[in-house]
Amino acid sequence: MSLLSADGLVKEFGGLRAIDGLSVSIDEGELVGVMGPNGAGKSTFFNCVSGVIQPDDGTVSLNGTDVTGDAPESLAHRGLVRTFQNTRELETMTVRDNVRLAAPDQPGERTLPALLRSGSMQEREEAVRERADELIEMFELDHLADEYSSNLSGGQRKLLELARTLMLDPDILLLDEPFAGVNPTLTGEIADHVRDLNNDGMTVVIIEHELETLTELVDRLVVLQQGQLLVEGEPEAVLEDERVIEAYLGGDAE
Amino acid sequence: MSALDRLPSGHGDRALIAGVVCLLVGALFALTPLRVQLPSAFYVFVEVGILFVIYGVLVLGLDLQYGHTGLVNFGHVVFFAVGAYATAMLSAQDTFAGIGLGYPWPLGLAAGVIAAAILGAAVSLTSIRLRGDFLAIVTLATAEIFHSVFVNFDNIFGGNVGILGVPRPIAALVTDSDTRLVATLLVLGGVTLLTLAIVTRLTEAPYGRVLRAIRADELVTRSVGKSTITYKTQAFVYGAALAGFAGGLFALYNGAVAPGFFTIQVTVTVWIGMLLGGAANHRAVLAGLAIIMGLRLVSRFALDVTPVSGDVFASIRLIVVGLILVAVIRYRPAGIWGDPQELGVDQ
Amino acid sequence: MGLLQELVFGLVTGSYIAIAAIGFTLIYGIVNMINFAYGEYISLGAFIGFLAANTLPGPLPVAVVAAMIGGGVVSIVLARGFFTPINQTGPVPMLLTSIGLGIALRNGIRLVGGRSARYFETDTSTFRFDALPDIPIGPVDLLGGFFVTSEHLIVIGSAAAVFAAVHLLLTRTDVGIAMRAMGDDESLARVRGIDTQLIRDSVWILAGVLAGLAGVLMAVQTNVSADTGYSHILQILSAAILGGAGSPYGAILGAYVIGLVLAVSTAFLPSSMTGLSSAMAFVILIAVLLVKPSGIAGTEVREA
Amino acid sequence: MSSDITDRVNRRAFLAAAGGGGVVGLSGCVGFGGGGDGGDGGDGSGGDSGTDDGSDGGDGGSQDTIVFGQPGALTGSFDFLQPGVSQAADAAVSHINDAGGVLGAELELVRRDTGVDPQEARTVATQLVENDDAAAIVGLFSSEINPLWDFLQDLQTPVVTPWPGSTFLDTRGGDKGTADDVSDDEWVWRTVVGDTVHTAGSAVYALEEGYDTLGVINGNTEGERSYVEGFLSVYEENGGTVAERVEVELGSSSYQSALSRLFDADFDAFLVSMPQESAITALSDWSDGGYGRQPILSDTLAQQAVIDQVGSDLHGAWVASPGRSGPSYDAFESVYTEHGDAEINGWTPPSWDAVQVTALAIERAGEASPEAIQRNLGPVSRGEGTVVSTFAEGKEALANGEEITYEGAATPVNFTEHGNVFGSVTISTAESGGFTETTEVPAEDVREYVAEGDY
Repeated sequence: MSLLSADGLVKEFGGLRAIDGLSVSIDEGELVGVMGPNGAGKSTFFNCVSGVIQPDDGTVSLNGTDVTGDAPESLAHRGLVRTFQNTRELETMTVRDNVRLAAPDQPGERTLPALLRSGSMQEREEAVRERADELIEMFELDHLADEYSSNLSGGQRKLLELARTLMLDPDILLLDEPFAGVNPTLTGEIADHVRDLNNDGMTVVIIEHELETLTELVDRLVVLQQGQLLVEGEPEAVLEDERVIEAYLGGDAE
Repeated sequence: MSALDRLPSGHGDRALIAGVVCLLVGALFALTPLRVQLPSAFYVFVEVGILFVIYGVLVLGLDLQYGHTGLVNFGHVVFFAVGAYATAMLSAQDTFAGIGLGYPWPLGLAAGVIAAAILGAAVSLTSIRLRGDFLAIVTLATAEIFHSVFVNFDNIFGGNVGILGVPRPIAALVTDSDTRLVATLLVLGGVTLLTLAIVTRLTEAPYGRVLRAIRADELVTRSVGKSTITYKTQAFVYGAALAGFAGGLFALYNGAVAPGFFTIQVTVTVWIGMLLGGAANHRAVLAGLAIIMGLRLVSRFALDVTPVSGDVFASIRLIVVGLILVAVIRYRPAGIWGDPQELGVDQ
Repeated sequence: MGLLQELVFGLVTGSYIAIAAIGFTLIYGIVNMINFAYGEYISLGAFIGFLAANTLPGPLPVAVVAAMIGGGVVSIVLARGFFTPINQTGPVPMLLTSIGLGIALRNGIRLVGGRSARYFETDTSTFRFDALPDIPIGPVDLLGGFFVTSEHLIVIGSAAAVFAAVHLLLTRTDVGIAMRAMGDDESLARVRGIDTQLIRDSVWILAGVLAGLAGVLMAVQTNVSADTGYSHILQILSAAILGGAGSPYGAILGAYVIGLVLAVSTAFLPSSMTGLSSAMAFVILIAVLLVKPSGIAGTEVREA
Repeated sequence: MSSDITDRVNRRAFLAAAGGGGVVGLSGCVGFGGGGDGGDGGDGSGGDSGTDDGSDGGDGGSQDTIVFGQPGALTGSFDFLQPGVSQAADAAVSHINDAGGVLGAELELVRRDTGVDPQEARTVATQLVENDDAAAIVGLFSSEINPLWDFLQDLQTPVVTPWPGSTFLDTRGGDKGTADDVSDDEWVWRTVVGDTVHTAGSAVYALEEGYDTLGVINGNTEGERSYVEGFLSVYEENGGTVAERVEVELGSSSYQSALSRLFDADFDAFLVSMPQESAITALSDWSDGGYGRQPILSDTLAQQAVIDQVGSDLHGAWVASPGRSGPSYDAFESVYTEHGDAEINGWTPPSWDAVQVTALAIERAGEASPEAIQRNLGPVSRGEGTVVSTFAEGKEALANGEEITYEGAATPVNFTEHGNVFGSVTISTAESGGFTETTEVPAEDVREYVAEGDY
């Protein structure tokens, strides 16, 4: 059974169909790459399955449950977490708070325990703190932990965003261009993290332009064009597909 | 290190202790024959000080809404007014106009808080999804509607006369005017400090982290699993309830409410105070409010040394107040004690 | 009570509001701010017009032109001094700045202009149409006789002229087309090589000119004082948002809705509630924002 | 490693500063009980409770200046009325100083702006009494007095004001007829005729002229409502009927809808109670609409500007004002006109009276303490003594050991037990040149319509 599946998704913006009857299915434990020229509908696809926008038609199901149109927060509770194409740090908060925020089940996020400083809140906060520091260390951001995230470089932001999503311990992670604007060393690092996570059993879907890194990384590639599925399959096979070459050359020539 | 050490604490607890001390000392003056002598030149400062601590509760609620959560409430006075009217109408003994039910004042105060919270819930349920500046307009319009309603339905709200004959619990206990003023300041100041302690606890806890995350980026906050609408609604209702509480205290201090006490001037004053001190920092917003209210008071004394006539001076005072607001936003957008990075503004 | 007569009154009130609301909404659309000081622009326009009427020779239209020019100058100077430098800070700081500026300007006008109201010297003729038949339905008369005054006609005529001029400006001139493009999508407009600062300045001037005109018209009907414009700002704002903030056509529509609501609610509300007519305008505003947050014709204002 | 993320240096610094300031502030103003009289004896002003009044009053005789505080509408919705009131008060002060001052001390008037905002008024009243050492307050509007009633009683300083018409004050204020006993006193006195009185005069006149049915249009603020209600209570009691009443918001650009509603009803005359600016708009609309019928205007509208702006349609409209010319109007007017050219309105002569009668109370008391003034306001106004029309005359009479009774510029200033005054009511009719007095209803006649003890 597939973990995440989109069936016949349609989304129009001002008469223009950003995605048009798109069906994609992701199995548990897979590491899938999504590619396609600009305007192919990759981010719209992510936005639809992560609840950021409502599809006009079609269904999204997660673990066999219909979650079409569910809010991002409820999808996060169901184990689906995403990052954003242009990193969206909580710039007015520190690196540490960015990560801590994402922890689920915090009693201290409810009014009464917060006011009473209940024991359960303090225990959980302690655990959250430890886990957050662990992740921050894992991504080598520990020297920046008390900095405002607005002071981070582009690559560091990508790392922070990754750390933040991991705080939720998701079943399925949607990464929107995690390598864009990141230097080669850091790209390798991020890719290693992603591979490790996948090896540990996390399902990962990546949108990426950086073809080389992507094809090395993923088990399967999904290529979109004009809001529709063009080709999907093993990375090598897909890259040699004539339709893909044409689409990409066309896309690049734009 | 124990878990307790690692939790941010301190400020809130200090405020808590200070608040309790103020209340106890205030109660001492109110309940025992102990008396205070106050130089009469200080009266006006204590008077304005009492108003300051009442507005302090207002600005703390507003800061919870705007400073922490980013909700632009430009009709804050309406919650203050509704709290005051509810308290007054329930507890007034012998009002000249409108309704006075004569129930005990604690009941009235509770009703004031609840009424303001209900109005806050109604506004937020309908409008919390609106973009910042439109929420400002809806709240402003709500305040105008209620102002008209208070003025117009004089059989219920007493029209422009308002509700008179509201009990004054402290004044009822202390007959000596010096002691009464000081006791009032201490008791109400203690209440404000307790409010400060409460909001500090709330915002230093993970709860506050979620609120600040909403202000920073609501979508991200949702995508990490926080139900932002719930938090925004709560923050709005809490702010409204605090304003209602302040309104109730005001009614019980002044002994009367009237539309003239609840004009847009109140909203403007607490907004300027909050921005001047630095939003999202509880003690800073109180300090900012103290500065603006202090400036307005001190400027009254400046009349004696300025070479202009009283009416010219009155206009100049208001021009200066307006320009202070403009200058703060332009040159110190994070306020005096606010952190520009925390507020996401260029200094 | 003739409904037709109320329609005439609503049309007149709507016309005052509409002229100002167009300027207000253009600022909103292009500069992306709610300008609370706009009422003071109107008051300044009224004062300039009043000064011109008493110093310049010639009839009232000369004063109107002076007020429009003066309004434009005032608007661009204030924009350059107060709003352009903080253009990038977002709508809320700009709204707050305009509130501060409004307080300062209003009291500045009071300081310089004095406290008492002044009046334009005008003559008014009244035209009556009494021959129309009544069509009573219950207490309401759907037709009935009515009258208009020369002042009414001038106001409605000015409004119509303004609508035509603004329409031509926005559809036939480069500046106007650029304004519309910028209102739709500022970054796109910049990519296409539109000088956005120039367009913003043009909008400030246009809004000031409209405020000048609205100021004189309001002052002729009421009086010239520091509160001439301020007392109408909430109605103007309601009209602009009702119609869909940023849309001049929506603002016109919104203004007439407000005008009619004011007239009809005064005429038909129970007599204990007639003092609530402007609150009715706000109730309608809130209702519209809740049912259709984009206004009658405009863009989405909900965030999530 | 510090985990206290919210603690940054600037906050600490602030806390220290604020905390320190608070402690200094407290220790500066709080001293414990009994023995600390010395610190406070110097200013000699009121506000202290009556328990230690002896030490307060003693300073009166030796003062160089005596201060009256005047809260005023220097900004806000009634600021256009302030110039006349200010000028009258200033004229009275200079008249008093020309006569050698009060108790030999120079009288000084401190005027501060309230913007007709009760909150500001509270601050201003405190400041005037406690900081400017005002012995009495000669200002405050209805909309300030009513919600501050308890506060003003606590203040224990006489408020002698020319402004409020509110019926609220009909049974509140004054010395309750017991001049020497201040325990039952309510510290507010007004030198202007209450709405109850002159509206009664106006209503009676309307009925006498045969206007049995009435339409009413009024603003929804306190003054306007109070006026209309005063008028209607007498009008309806004496056989008049109200066909339609429309309340309107002030400051609108047009009142046509309200007028068309009003004039749909059938009545003989219509009563307009609105502030001047809105009334001009409304009456111009009335004139444009050609509605006709007899206009009756509220007293605030007896202004040249109203006729000028509305035009000839208004000719024949009449206004019942509190008699502008009390027994010593001429004495007032001659001094007043030397001090400027502010237009005289209905509150101008009462402002003169407020300063005069308060100064006379001090002169009779021999001291300038608030309580002494409160005790003497009754005796100098309602007694059987020598009739005086100015402070100068009164001072002379008092020096001769006589009792006096002040006859004012606006009214005879015979304070009732509730601190109110009666006056004649003048009916003025609008003509091309202005409002001309046509009839005068004497105070005694008006008094018939107001029950004893209810005013």
